[in-house]
Amino acid sequence: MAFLSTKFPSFDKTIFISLLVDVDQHTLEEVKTKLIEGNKDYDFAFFNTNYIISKEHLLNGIHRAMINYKNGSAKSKTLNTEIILNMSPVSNIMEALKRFGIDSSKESANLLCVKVIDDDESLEDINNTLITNLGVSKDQNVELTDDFLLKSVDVAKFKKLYKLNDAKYNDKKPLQNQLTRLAIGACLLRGT
Amino acid sequence: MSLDYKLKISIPFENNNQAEIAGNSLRPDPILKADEMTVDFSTDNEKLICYFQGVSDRVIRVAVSNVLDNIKTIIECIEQFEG
Amino acid sequence: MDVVSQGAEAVVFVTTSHPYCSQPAVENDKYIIKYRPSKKYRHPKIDAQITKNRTVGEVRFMNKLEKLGINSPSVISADYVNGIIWMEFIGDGLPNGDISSVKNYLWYLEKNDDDDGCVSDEVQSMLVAVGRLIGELHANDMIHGDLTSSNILLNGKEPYLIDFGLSSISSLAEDKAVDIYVLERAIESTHSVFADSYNKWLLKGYVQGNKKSKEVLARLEEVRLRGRKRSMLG
Amino acid sequence: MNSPIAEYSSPDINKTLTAGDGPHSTNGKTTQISEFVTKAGGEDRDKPTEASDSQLGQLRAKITSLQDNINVFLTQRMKQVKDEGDIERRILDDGVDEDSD
Amino acid sequence: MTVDLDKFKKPGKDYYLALGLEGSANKLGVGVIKHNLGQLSSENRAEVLSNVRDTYITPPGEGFLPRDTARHHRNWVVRIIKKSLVDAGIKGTDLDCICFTQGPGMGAPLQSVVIAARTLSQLWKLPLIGVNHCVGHIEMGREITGANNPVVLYVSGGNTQIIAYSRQRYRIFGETLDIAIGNCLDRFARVLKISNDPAPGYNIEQMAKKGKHLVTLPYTVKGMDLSMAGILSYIEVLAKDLFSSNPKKNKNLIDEESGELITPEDLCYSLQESLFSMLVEITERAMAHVQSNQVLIVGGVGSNERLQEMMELMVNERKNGSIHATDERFCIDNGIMIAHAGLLSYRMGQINDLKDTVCTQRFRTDEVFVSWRDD
Repeated sequence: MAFLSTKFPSFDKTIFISLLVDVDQHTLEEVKTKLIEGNKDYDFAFFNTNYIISKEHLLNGIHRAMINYKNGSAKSKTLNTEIILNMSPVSNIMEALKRFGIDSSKESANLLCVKVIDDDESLEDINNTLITNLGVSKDQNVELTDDFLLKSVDVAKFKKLYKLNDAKYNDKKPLQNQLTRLAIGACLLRGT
Repeated sequence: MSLDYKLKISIPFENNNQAEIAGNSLRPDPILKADEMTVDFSTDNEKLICYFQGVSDRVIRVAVSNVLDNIKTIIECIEQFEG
Repeated sequence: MDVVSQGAEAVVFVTTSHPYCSQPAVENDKYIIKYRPSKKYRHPKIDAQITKNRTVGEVRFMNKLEKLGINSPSVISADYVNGIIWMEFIGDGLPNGDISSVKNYLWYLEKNDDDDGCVSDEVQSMLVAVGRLIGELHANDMIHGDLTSSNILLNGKEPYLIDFGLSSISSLAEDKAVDIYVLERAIESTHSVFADSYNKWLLKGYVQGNKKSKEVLARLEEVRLRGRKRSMLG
Repeated sequence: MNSPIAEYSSPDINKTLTAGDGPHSTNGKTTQISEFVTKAGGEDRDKPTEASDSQLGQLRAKITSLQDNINVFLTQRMKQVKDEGDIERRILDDGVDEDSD
Repeated sequence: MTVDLDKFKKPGKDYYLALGLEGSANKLGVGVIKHNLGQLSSENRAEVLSNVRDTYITPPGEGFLPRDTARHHRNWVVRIIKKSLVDAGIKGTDLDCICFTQGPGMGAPLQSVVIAARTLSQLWKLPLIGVNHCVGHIEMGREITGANNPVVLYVSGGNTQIIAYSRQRYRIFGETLDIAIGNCLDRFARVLKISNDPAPGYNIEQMAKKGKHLVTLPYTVKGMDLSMAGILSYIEVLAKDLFSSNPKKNKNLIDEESGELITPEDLCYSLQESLFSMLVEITERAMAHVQSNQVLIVGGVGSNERLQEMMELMVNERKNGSIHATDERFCIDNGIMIAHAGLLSYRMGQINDLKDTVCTQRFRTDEVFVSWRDD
């Protein structure tokens, strides 16, 4: 059983993040369908892990989405979609969903599930229900780490998406850190 | 260029002191287009003599009219505030 | 959360609490929050527009600097509507507790050192490095817009640029010259005794940092002249 | 009482200019406000004070007359130079109208 | 302040009297000021004995030309001096010195006034003191308001500067990069054919009070400097489009929120709001930069109530902030400020020989050595 939870100092909500690895294509398709139907059990922001470089990168997207919701400047209908949009460097929602949302193009893919919840909800219950609903094994639920994320990202594609090919990199600093900083910058500037 | 155009104006004040005051008030200001003209102020008893020499009537005209304007201010000052 | 500085435009806080991440990819474990409060004197429409434009502009500029590897703090987050930027903490304290801005450093020397100390080799190499940094900025067509000795921080001996609320992008020599002119004047008014040396060193560094400095320096002459001419009318 | 007087000399003529016979006033013809001001509906409220009967007052009025005469004379001379120049140029250029001004 | 201001006092006389003559732009001003011996302080204020002014006013849509302005000054200067002496109840020979504006300003008007100063100096055998016009504004503002060491916003027809004192100079921290604020307002007034009586800026201010809708205009602040030429050309185009005499060319501009038509009053309002926001912003920047909490507004535009109000709102949000402004007697160019600043110079022994009384159009505020302060 593995999930992350965190709180942002300026918000009363809890952020729930759970990683499911090697989820099969069929299940992924089903999650998509339920999402479109608006099934309450699937009220998560679902991500693939191809373009998330670090936890900080992901957390920034969530944080920004919450700020936008608070300010009334959100561009999408739900907070979950807003979170996905805020991971993207471009303003097109369909494009953001394609890059960051559920990837059912292959036989299996990682599925990162994010939910912003009220304080009194039980995180364990949420995680259990999620695993049960998706019908995945508990072994597929692993802890989200920066090492895991770095390995699942194709750096060349990542740089292309965030337009970071012309950036100057410092050999003395970890690449993941540098990409995190640059990607966050690009996300913050989306649509400005 | 030679300063072939000349105008000498003689202004009769009441006395030499007034003429001196006028000359002193006029003298500090530099002449515009100094390479094209000269102006000299001197006194002859009660008279103030203003001597303009320039390369053309044009340069003299502007300077003369301005000096005469100033002399009128000086006279008005002396008349109202002397003694 | 402590107030570091209360500038004209923004209040700057330092905090140990990151807005969203417990292990961020920055070196310092302190963070800066820059807040542009709404100004009551401005019409609300002008106020909202300026707050948003300046905040967005600053984030965009900092991101560009990060990409170019030019010394400046890294952005952590931003709230444009409320005029808030979270960023990396830069700099260390001077012996008197003040922040290590170039201004404070030079003032500290003026108070605690003799005249030689104010124009030492160390000061010279620091200001040459500052000039070089500005040169690099301009070489990339980036205009700071508000260069003063308080808007350059020293992290050890490395100068870092901060405060990009008035920044812009321009390739015009005029804009670069005005940028330098603003700094020159700030140095003259803030560090008047040694201003001539300081400005000379800054320009020395500038030439090193910007390979195309010739046109800018020629323009700078014109801008200075214009500055003197502007006092024509009462 | 003496009057102000001006002696003019140039390569072509010499001339003595005086204030004339009067009456003299401080409100000179050649020292009026710019034409555009009155054309735009402005009135001239900045006329000089009138001359008193004192010697200095009369001197000020006479200088104004002399100033008018000098200004008119020199302006006339300038115009003449220009006209002569224009004729000369027309002859030399043989009808080619070049805008040299 | 530890400067001795009485090194040159006259035996048996416990006060000083100075005449000031100002004519650097379209105002001709003459005033008499009195200082008692000793430091000026809240208990020992300078005393204004007279302050007379006459303004050269042009028809709507027209600016003032140096030639006509000089003519105005020349033809009025003796009458105004006379009135000033009568108001003060003194004779010329009671004075200690004669002070005149040496610059900056328009050449011909300056010269038409200094001629009178030189003549009086000889008639009454008094020293002449050439005064920097901007320093005159600053010193008079300090004296009238009691602001000790303020950041000075100097806003007039020809000048827009942020000034602060440091080491015996009034140093310019920020200024306009192109046109002056007063010039900007005057030129806008000409487009709308707003009356120049008593002043175009005053009439814009009255119209702005009736404005309701804000039109977004460019906003250009560079550090502590600002630029106004862009705003002017932008709003000139708007105004010409809106109120063209050719009905075919008339383009209506509509306020987005209310759907109402934009009026000339709205444009005056928008122009003031934008320009003054910039002025207040750079003033606040300078205050933060020199760590001061006092603001003094001087110069003709300084009498604008909206500018003063905005400045006050800014200052109130700063710790121990205080704002100081003078009314139009002292804000608008006047002779008394020249008398006051000149008398300070005189008391420090700074006087001009006749040959050094040439006026100069260019005369930077920071060229003046402020001998009477050493704080």
